[in-house]
Order: sequence, then structure tokens, then C-alpha cells
Amino acid sequence: MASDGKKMKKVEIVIEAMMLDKVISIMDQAGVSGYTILPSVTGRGHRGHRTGFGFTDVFNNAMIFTLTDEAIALKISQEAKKLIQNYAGVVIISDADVVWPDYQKDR
Amino acid sequence: MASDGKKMKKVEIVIEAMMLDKVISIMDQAGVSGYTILPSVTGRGHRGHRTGFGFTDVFNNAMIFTLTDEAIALKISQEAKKLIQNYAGVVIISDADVVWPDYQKDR
Amino acid sequence: MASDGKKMKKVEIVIEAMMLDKVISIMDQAGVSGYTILPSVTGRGHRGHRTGFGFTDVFNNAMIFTLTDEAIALKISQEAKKLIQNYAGVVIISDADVVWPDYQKDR
Amino acid sequence: MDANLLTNLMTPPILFFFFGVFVRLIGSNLEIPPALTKFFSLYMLMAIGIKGGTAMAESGLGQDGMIVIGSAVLMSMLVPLYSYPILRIRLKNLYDAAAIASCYGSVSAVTFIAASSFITKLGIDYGGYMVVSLVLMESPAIVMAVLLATTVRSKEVRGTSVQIQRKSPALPMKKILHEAFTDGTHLMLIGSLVIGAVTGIEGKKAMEPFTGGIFKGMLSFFLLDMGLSVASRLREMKDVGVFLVGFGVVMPILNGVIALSIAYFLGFGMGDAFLFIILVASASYIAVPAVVRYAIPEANPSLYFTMALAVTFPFNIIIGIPLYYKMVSVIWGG
Amino acid sequence: MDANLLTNLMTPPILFFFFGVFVRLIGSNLEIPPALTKFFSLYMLMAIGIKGGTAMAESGLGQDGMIVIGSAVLMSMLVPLYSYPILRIRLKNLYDAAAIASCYGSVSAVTFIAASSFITKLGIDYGGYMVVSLVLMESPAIVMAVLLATTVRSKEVRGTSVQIQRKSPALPMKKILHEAFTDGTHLMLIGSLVIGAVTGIEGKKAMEPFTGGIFKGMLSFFLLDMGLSVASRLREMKDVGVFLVGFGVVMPILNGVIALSIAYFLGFGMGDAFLFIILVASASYIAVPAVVRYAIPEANPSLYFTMALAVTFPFNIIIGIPLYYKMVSVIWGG
Amino acid sequence: MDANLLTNLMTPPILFFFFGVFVRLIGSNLEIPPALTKFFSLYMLMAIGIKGGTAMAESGLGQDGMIVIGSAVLMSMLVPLYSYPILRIRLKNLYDAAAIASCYGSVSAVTFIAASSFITKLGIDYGGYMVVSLVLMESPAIVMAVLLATTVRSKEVRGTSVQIQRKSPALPMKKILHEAFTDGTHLMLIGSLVIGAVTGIEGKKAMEPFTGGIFKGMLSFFLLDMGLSVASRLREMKDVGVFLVGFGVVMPILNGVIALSIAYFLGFGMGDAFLFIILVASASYIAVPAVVRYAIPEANPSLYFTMALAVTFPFNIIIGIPLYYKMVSVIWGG
Ligand SMILES: Nc1ncnc2c1ncn2[C@@H]1O[C@H](COP(=O)(O)O)[C@@H](O)[C@H]1O
Ligand SMILES: Nc1ncnc2c1ncn2[C@@H]1O[C@H](COP(=O)(O)O)[C@@H](O)[C@H]1O
Ligand SMILES: Nc1ncnc2c1ncn2[C@@H]1O[C@H](COP(=O)(O)O)[C@@H](O)[C@H]1O
Ligand code: NA
Ligand code: NA
Ligand code: NA
Repeated sequence: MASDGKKMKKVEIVIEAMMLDKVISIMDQAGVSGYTILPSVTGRGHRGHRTGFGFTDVFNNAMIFTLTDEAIALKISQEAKKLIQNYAGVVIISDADVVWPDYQKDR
Repeated sequence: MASDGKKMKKVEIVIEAMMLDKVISIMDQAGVSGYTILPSVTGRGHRGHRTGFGFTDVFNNAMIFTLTDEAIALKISQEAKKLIQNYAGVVIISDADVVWPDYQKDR
Repeated sequence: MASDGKKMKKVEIVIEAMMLDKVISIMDQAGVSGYTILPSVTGRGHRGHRTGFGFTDVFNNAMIFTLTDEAIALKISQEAKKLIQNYAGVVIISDADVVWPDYQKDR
Repeated sequence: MDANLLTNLMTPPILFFFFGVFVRLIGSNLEIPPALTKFFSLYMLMAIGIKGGTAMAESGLGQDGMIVIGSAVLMSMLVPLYSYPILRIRLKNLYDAAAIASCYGSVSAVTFIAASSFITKLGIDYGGYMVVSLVLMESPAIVMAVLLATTVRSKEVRGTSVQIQRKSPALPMKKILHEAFTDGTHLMLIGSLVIGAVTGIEGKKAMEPFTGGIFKGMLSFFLLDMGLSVASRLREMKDVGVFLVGFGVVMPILNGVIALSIAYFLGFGMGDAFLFIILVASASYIAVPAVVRYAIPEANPSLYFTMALAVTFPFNIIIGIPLYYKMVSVIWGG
Repeated sequence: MDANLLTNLMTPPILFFFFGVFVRLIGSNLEIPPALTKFFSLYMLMAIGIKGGTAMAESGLGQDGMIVIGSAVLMSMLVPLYSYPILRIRLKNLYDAAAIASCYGSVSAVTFIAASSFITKLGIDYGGYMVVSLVLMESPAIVMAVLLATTVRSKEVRGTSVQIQRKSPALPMKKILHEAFTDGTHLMLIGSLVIGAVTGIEGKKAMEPFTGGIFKGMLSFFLLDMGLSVASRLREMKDVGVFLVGFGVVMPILNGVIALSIAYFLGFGMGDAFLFIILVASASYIAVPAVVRYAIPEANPSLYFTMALAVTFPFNIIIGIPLYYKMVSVIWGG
Repeated sequence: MDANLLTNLMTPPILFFFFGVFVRLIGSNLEIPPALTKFFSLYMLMAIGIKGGTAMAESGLGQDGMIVIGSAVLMSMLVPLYSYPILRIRLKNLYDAAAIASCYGSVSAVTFIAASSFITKLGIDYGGYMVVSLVLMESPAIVMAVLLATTVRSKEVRGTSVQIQRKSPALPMKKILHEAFTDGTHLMLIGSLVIGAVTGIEGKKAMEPFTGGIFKGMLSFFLLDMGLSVASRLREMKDVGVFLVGFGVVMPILNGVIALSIAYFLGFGMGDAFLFIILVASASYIAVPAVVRYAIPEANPSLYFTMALAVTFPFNIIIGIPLYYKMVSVIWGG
């Protein structure tokens, strides 16, 4: 990729909504500089339809992604994997060039 | 990419909201193991602004993505392409490493 | 990547919600053929938690992405970088194969 | 125009509509989240349905009602039929002509609401079956449009095949009818009407504070939102063009006059006549576009939606309602 | 069944429930955005809490109240205890058995609302402490389920270790109790109850047009939404299977009869008895599943949620309410 | 403090505020979706605007009104001017000082609502023009802040250029004014006020069940939501620091006393005086932060937003309202 961005990993996690806080704390503990949340997504996986009812969060998913370096990405994916043994979710890792404001270069 | 994930394709489709069900059935028939839906996105394309009115779905978009293997990705993109000849939409394919729970390894 | 799509750049920008219009006009001026908006995301970065209050947009983020060629992607990322010196945001660039309807081939 | 115009325009709901237009035009960031719009519009449908249903429970359909309803259904088929050739005069894309024709055959529930408040305020009565008419005018208009579009499609196949690639894979009529009859807004209105009719006076009493008491306030929010949307569509106006804008203004008058004649000759009561005209003169920007977008993808939704919402709707609210009322009151001697 | 059944079924809110089921079954696109569902359900909790709280402020708890509440709490522990062995007869996944047992130990606020409108309409009184019972039946049921699940887990560890990888990292009881007591819907009800009790007659007056006046309308929307959800869950019914569907129908009757006996022997008033039966016979699909999903991830939420929502809830609304009423009115001689 | 304090604190809406704080502090998952918050706040603005507007239509502005309004506008300019130097004592980032100053020059509509219910309950009257004052205090405060920030910016350019890269590309004043005057919440209040004034007694009657009847209930929801938000901001309190928290508590009192003196010397009526003090003593966390974030991006929104919302707002609700009332009632001999 050719851009003036920094080569990083994008770790996207779909998780059942009530476990989002757990994923956030996994990311925080792994030392990410930030994350972005898509608070309300729905879907289907091997646990069946998770189509979102308004009156319960049980069948809602949330999505969160972080841009981070490879080592942290690995740490997160290992922790998150444990979580999705028990709770609905999937972990996706891809390459991304990230453009930060100058004073953020150090991250 | 270096991670303990499985190399897969991520197929993202933006489609006008009322045609989402059609895209879901395309994916189901292609044999995906699951998908994630972002139920309400807006946008602009060559069909003009689709900025989302609350009282009609006509100008709303939805987004859906699936993680799948290359063959299925191709099948989906071919079917979806037919759909977006007539309805607003775009199909995006990229690489992704996917970490599944262990008992999902077979997908 | 092997698909019948066109190789393009995906430029994703997370930005504080009230500055979304500015990012849209950056994209328009750079000459993109379209974009997709995720109107309401939340997150954390070096400016702290942006967790979204219903009664003010000050702490809301929005996300927008465009599929475009490398030159335009570069132009956008340069302009957007200036914006995120002052306003919360991050710019992400990645590779993507895009399948357009036939009569859109020229973009 | 006289004081009646002001009577119609100077109520909070209508003023909120203008306020919404103004707010958007000056570029404010005022937004109504889609979930709320949905709430206001479902509420409107519930309120109008319950009201019509309970009114029917009290007075029954009667022969008068049957005649009005019959005329309404008839007009919802005729309007598309005579609109289509008029639209063809200038439109190259015949799918657009079919889609637009369909919107004008159908109705605008909000225009109906505004008009019925207007005459209620003037102390004029109307039958509960007017809501039944409102309901029944939707599907026939859609069916007509789909038939027109099917004709266009079959001609196209026989003609040059240049555009064929873009041609829609002909959707089976059954699927389209399913969409037409199961459209959410359509069903919400029917359901509320039936529930009103079934529960009658008891139901009315139970629901009154909700569907009656706070109605004007909810309507204010809904019309504020409509105003915002109308103003947002104004930027599409250049795509619509002079011909279609003209159509959006002249057609309601033409339809209104035809409806008036029918009402006169069939001896409708004054209130029924006025609301019948309103139904025929108004155009749908909710239910019909939703189905037509699905059924006639070759038509550009910006055209039909924008015309019905941003041209004909405000025209009817500002000019149409007092104008049709004037006409009716002259003839019926109100 | 007699006219009472109709009395219950022929009100707008209940009819909107059936309408919702119908609408979804015929495949309509009618949707209630999640934000609105949240509004309707928070509203319901506020309204019921304020009503119960202000009623309590007027009449106090009293000894009667204490006995009813005590019995309610007891039943919320007993029901899971005797449901679990029944469920084990057929269920291989014992976590599912624990989770389902928990839902049936707890209560459905909407069933309670429907039942209390039902008897209010018939002019029968009940104590404000019934809402306190409603509130207090949630947590014990959850605790019982977690205890059951913990037993299963410890057995599993001692047994074959095949499934161990999937085993949940045992959540500390403290965390689970925190979830149980701080669940949003649970707190909203408690908070409104306390606020109602604290502000008493003044609070009642201030809130009446909101929590009283428009109540039936808001309930109609909420039940419409419930109807849509129930119908959506019907496709999961094959996963649920005959045994569990049967459980979802028979268990409320069994629980109801046990509750009736207790109410009779402890000398409850007729209204209190009826609502006590309703509480015991109903199952939770909101608060309990939310906590149980967190606390017993090994259980399949499709089972317990679908049973409580799509089997037992409609059963109680359609058959249960008039049936329990019949039983009560025969015995209490109403 | 005496019974008046309790009078203010013991109403359902205020109790729901405390409940919201409590709920968030104990870590519950209770959430109000943003779309609903928007509904409640737009509703509040509509209700207060309609109420003020219809009151004005009845009684007119009058000379009294002009004087009150003039004083209010003056104070909205003065407060930022004298707050800024106070803030500079400790704040290194002068943009923060400008932004905070602006919030305190402006007003909190919810504090105004709580205060006006408080005195209405005590049977004290006030003029419809108080809402006009509320409206007119927003923009001047913003303009002052922007002027202050512009001064800082031009100094910075002349000074060291270390931070220049981060410096905002100076937004033209015209754009900022546009933002200030077209801010959605601002316009909603103005629009409702004008619509209330235009439709007068008729409008009032039409809207009453919505903007009046269910008001306390909607306010309860809104304040519950505010409570949740206030508690969420408490974790930012350590960034705010002791100096600014102190400012958030002392400044309302100082502003209140100055406002009281003005009201006294200009001979305001008791109700007007009290609400004038409330306006001057309160700080904006809705309209002003929205514009200031745009206009002064160098300032940290966590500071000014958190101070206005999580320090000054609860202070005014709990302590300020009864305190200012005490002062007023002693002096005006109420
Ligand atoms: N193949 C997939 N592609 C995209 N999203 C998926 C896929 N599989 C699962 N998901 C998402 O992850 C959630 C949980 O998956 P599961 O635990 O497999 O039920 C689903 O509800 C989807 O939102
Ligand atoms: N270049 C693009 N980048 C990102 N999204 C696009 C692009 N073009 C179109 N879209 C999305 O696809 C939808 C339909 O596009 P179209 O059919 O070209 O109008 C738009 O409303 C956008 O949400
Ligand atoms: N490392 C990151 N990964 C993903 N999103 C981020 C990251 N850093 C910042 N963001 C997003 O960008 C917004 C603004 O970031 P900042 O300006 O650093 O506060 C945050 O609120 C997040 O939504
Ligand atoms: Na018509
Ligand atoms: Na129970
Ligand atoms: Na102030």
C-alpha cells in the first residue's frame, strides 16, 4: 500500500452486545490507543439468528474495532477467542494504513 | 498477514434497505456460515443521495458483510452484481484473517 | 486478490459527528464517485471517551468510507489529516476489490 | 383567499411544518432521528385508524358509505390511467411515468388528517368510512402502475436490446401484490381501523387520551419532520424539472375538480365530498413509493417521491385545502 | 369459555398484540425500531411502578401485604426448584434446564399489566404491594438458576473433560448478583415504585396524564411490538421441540394451581389471589434472560427466551387470564 | 434549609434525576437510546416554547418584559467577560477559559423548567417574556466566547509558534454566527415560542394535553436521562480538577447574587426576579457546547461540558433553587 499512513493491524470484533464491555477491557489491557464502536449490529452465525429485539439485549450484537500494532493485535485476538468460546462473536484481523494527526505519531 | 487466524475473504455489500433480504438469501444460498448486518447506513453514489428519511425506507441503505472462502465470495459477488444493476448498491471484497472459536474450525 | 472486482482503495474516516459535513465536502472535492456513512459510532482515542450523549452531538462520532483510486485516496487523507489536528478523528486506508454494476465501469 | 385559509394555516401543527421547512433551508443542524419519525408516523396511522374504526362502529357503513368507498376505489384506478398519458408527453423514461401515475392515484394520509381537522374545526361532519376509502385507495393505484410498467417492459424487450442488461428481472405479480398488501404503513392503518371497529365506543374511550388528547402535539412533531424532509428534497427539484413540478401542482386541481363532480352527481354530503376531493387530489409519498421502488426499479425514486412530498403535499396544505373547501362550500352552500 | 374471555381479548391493546402476530406471519415489513421498543418498555415499567408505589403510599403494606410478598418470594424460589427436575427428564443440556427453570420462577410484567387491567375492568380491587411482589420475584429466581448451574458445572469438571474447553470461566457469584440486582429493567421498576411511594398522592396527580391517561395507547404499541417479536420467534419453535412447548403450556397451569392453593389457605383477597396466580404462572423474557445469558452462557437463549415469550406469554394472555379468573371466581365466589 | 427544599426535591421528575445518577453509579446497564433523549429534549423545548409563547400572546411583552429581557441579554455578555479573567487565574489553556466562560453566560433550559415548576407550585406568577430571555441569552454568550478565543489566537500567532500546527484554521466569524443562530435546540425553542405567540389561546388549548398534560412524565424521563449522563461524566471529574469544580459551584452563587441585585434595583416582580436569577446562575450544556466545540476546537469539551452538566446543573437543582428562592423571598417578602 502506498500512502503516508502507518502500517497497522485492524482488529474487528463482533460480539454479543452484553459482552462488549468485556471486549473493551481486553483491548484496554492489551494497550490499544483507542477503539471505535458500532453499538448495534445484528447477524447470523453458528449460534443462529441474532436479529435484535428492542426489549432485550440478549439477541443483539455490537461491533468494535481497534487500529493497533501486530503484537497487540495478537494479544487481543487470543483473549477474544476465549470469550467467543462461550459467547456469540467473531474476530477479524486485516491490514490498514493509518493516518494520525502529527502529535499522535508516537502511537 | 501473521496471526493465528484463518485467511478468508470479507465480502461487504451496501444495498438499498428494502433489498437487504434479497442479499441475505443470496448469501445463504451461496453457503456462508454467517453474516453481520449494519441495519442503517446512508450514502451517495451514482444514483444520488440516499440520506435516509424516517418515514420511508426508499432512501435508506443497509450494509452486510460475510467472512467466507474465495469460491463462495465469488459466487456472492456475481449474484449481487446482478442485483445492483437495478437497485442501489456496491460490493466490496477484501482479505481478512478470521479467528473462530475452536469448534468452528471446520467452516 | 482474485475476484472480478476492480482494485481500489477504501478510505475510512472516523470523525466527530459535527464535522462529518466537512469530511463529505473534502471527499466531494477530491472527486469520489460516492461514499457510505455510518451515522452514529462511538469510541475512545487520545481525546478521551466519546461515548455519545443523546442531547448533544459534541461527544458523538460518525464514520464514513469511500472506495476510490489511490490518487484521490491520498488527496483525501492529506486534507482529512489537517482536520483531525483539531477535531477528534482517524483516517484508515486499505485495499479492496470493488464490484460495480456494468454501467459504472468507467469510474 | 379569505379567513379560512388562515384558519387552516394558523394552527400549531401546520406552523410547525413551515418551521421545519425554514429550519432546513437556513441550514440548521436540527434533526429528528429516524426512529422518532417512525414513531410519529405509526402513531398517526394508529390514531386515524382508531378514529375511523370507532366512528364506523357507531354509525355503520350504510349505503352512503358504500358509494363513497366505491367511488374512491374507482378514482384510485382512473387517476393513474389518465395521468400516465399526460406524463408520457414529456417523460422519456416510461417507468417514471408509471411510477408517478401510481403515487397520484393513491393518497396522502397526512393531507387527509390536516383536511379533516380543518373541517372538524368548522363544525362539518363526515363519515367514518372516509378512512376506509383512504385505506382502499392504496393497492389499486399500485396495481395499475405495475400493469403499466409491465407493458413498457414487454415493449422494450421486443424493441432495441440496448438497455436490456439494466432491465429488471421481471418480478412475478404475486410477489408485488404481496408487497402492496403487506406494506407496513398500509397494514398499520387497516389494523387500527379494524381494531377501532371491533372495540367501538369502549375502545374509543380507552384510547382517547392517546389517539385523541395528545394528537395535535404528535402531529406537530410529525409535520415539523415533514417540513425538514420537504426542504431536504428541494435540492432534487432541478432533477424533477419544470414539467413535473407543473404536473405536481396542476394534477391535484384537475383530480380535485373531477372528484368534486363525482361527489356532486352522486350526492355526497358536504364533509364527505370535501374529504373525497382531498383523497383524490393528494399523492402518496409513503406507502406507494415503498412498493413501487421494489416493483419498478427502473423508475427513479427521486422523481416520484420528491413530487408527491415536496410539491403536491405542500401545495395541498397551503392552497389545496382552502381552495377545495371554497369550491365545496360554494356548491354545497355551506 | 364465556364472556370474560372476550372481555380480556377484545380490548385495543390485546387486539394489537394479535395484529402484531398476524402482521409478522404474513411477512410484512412493519418494524418498530429498537429505540421505540425501549421507550415503550421503560414507559411500562415507570407506569406500573408509579401506580404500585402511589397505591402503597395510600394504603401501606400491612400484614396482608407482607404475607403476599413473602409467598411470592418463596414461590420464585420453589418454582425453579421443582421445574428443574421436570426439565431434566428430557433435556440433555442441564444448563438449559437451569436457565428455563429460572425464567418460570420469575414473572412477566406485561402479563401482570394485562391481568390487572382485566380485573380492574371487572371492578375487583388489589393491593399496591402486588407490584412489590412483582419486583421481588426476579432476583431469587435468578439466584436459584445460578446455583443449579454451578452444581452442573462442578459435576462436569469431575466428569469427562471433553467439553471443558467450552466451559465458561466460572463467573464469581458476586458479579452475577451484581448483574441480577442492577439489571436496567429491574431497577427501573424498583425506582419508579419507590418514587411513587415517596411522592404519594401528589406524585400520582402529577404523573397521571402520562402514566395513566395515555397508558392504554402506549400499551397498544408495546403489545403490537410484542406480537411482532412473538411471531418472529415462532421460526425457532422447531428447535424448542414438543417437550418444551408442552412445558411452556402445562407449567403455568401447574404453577397457577399451586399458587391458588397457597392463596386460598393463606386467605388472600380475591384480587390479590388472582394477581398472585398470574405472577407465579407467568415467565420472564426480559430481565431474567438478560442476566442468565451472562451468568449461564452454556445455555441456549433461543430456548428459554422463546419459551417464555412465544409460548407461555400468549398462552397466559389468551387462555391463562380467563382460566385463572374462572378458578378464582368459583372459589372466592366472585 | 427548610421545607421548600423538600418541595423542590420530592417531585417525581427530580427524584428520577437522582435515581438516574444512582443507577449509573452502581453500574447498571440501564440505557436510554439517543433517539429517545432527542425526543425528550425536543419535547421539552417545544413545551417550554409553546408555554412561553402563548403566555406572551395573552399578556404581551410590556415595559416590564423589555427591561427583564434587556437585563438578561446584558448579563449573558457580562458573565463571560468577568468569568474569563477569573478562569485565567489557574487555566493555562486560554481557549478552555473562553469556552467555559461562554457556557456560564448562557443558560440551562432544564434548570429553568425545574425552577418554574417550583414557583408555580408555590403559587407565584411570572411573565411569558422569561422564556424570551431564556432564548436570547444563548447567542451573545457564544459571541463573547468566540471574540475571546480570537484574541487568544492572534496573540498565539505573534508568540511562539510551537503549537501552531495544531492551531485551528481560523473559522470566519460569519460561519460561527451561522452555527450559533441555527443550532437545532436554539431554533426549536424560538420556533415553538413564535408558534405559541402566533396561535395564542387557541394554540394553547390545542397543545395542552401534549405540552401540558404529559409534561411531568416526559420531564421525568428526561431527568432520568440527565441523571445517567451526569453520573457518566463524573469519571471525567478528575480531569476537571478542584479549581474548576469550585468554579462550577461558586460561580452560580456569584452570578445569582449579581442578578438578584439587578432585579432588585430594576424592580422586577418576585417571580421574574427568581427566574432571572436562575437564568443568570445556570450554565449551558446543550446549545453552547455544540457551537463552541465547532468554533473553539482548541478547547477541551470534557471540561466545559462536564462542568455545566455534572457540577453546576445538579448544584442548582439541589441547592441553588431553594437557596435563590430563600434569598428572593426574604427580600421580596414573599
Ligand atoms: N461468517 C460470518 N461472517 C460475518 N459475520 C459473522 C460470521 N459468522 C458469525 N458472524 C457474526 O458473529 C455473530 C456471532 O456468531 P456465532 O457465534 O457464530 O453465532 C453473528 O451473529 C454474526 O453477527
Ligand atoms: N465510491 C463509493 N464508496 C463508498 N460507498 C459507495 C460508493 N458508491 C456508492 N456507494 C454506496 O452505495 C450506495 C448505492 O450506490 P449507487 O447505486 O452508486 O447510487 C450509495 O448510496 C453508497 O452508500
Ligand atoms: N486506535 C484506534 N482504533 C480505532 N479507532 C480509534 C483509534 N483511535 C481513535 N479512534 C477513533 O477516533 C476517535 C477520535 O480519536 P481521537 O481524536 O484520538 O480521540 C475516537 O473516539 C475513536 O472512535
Ligand atoms: Na390521489
Ligand atoms: Na413465574
Ligand atoms: Na448563565
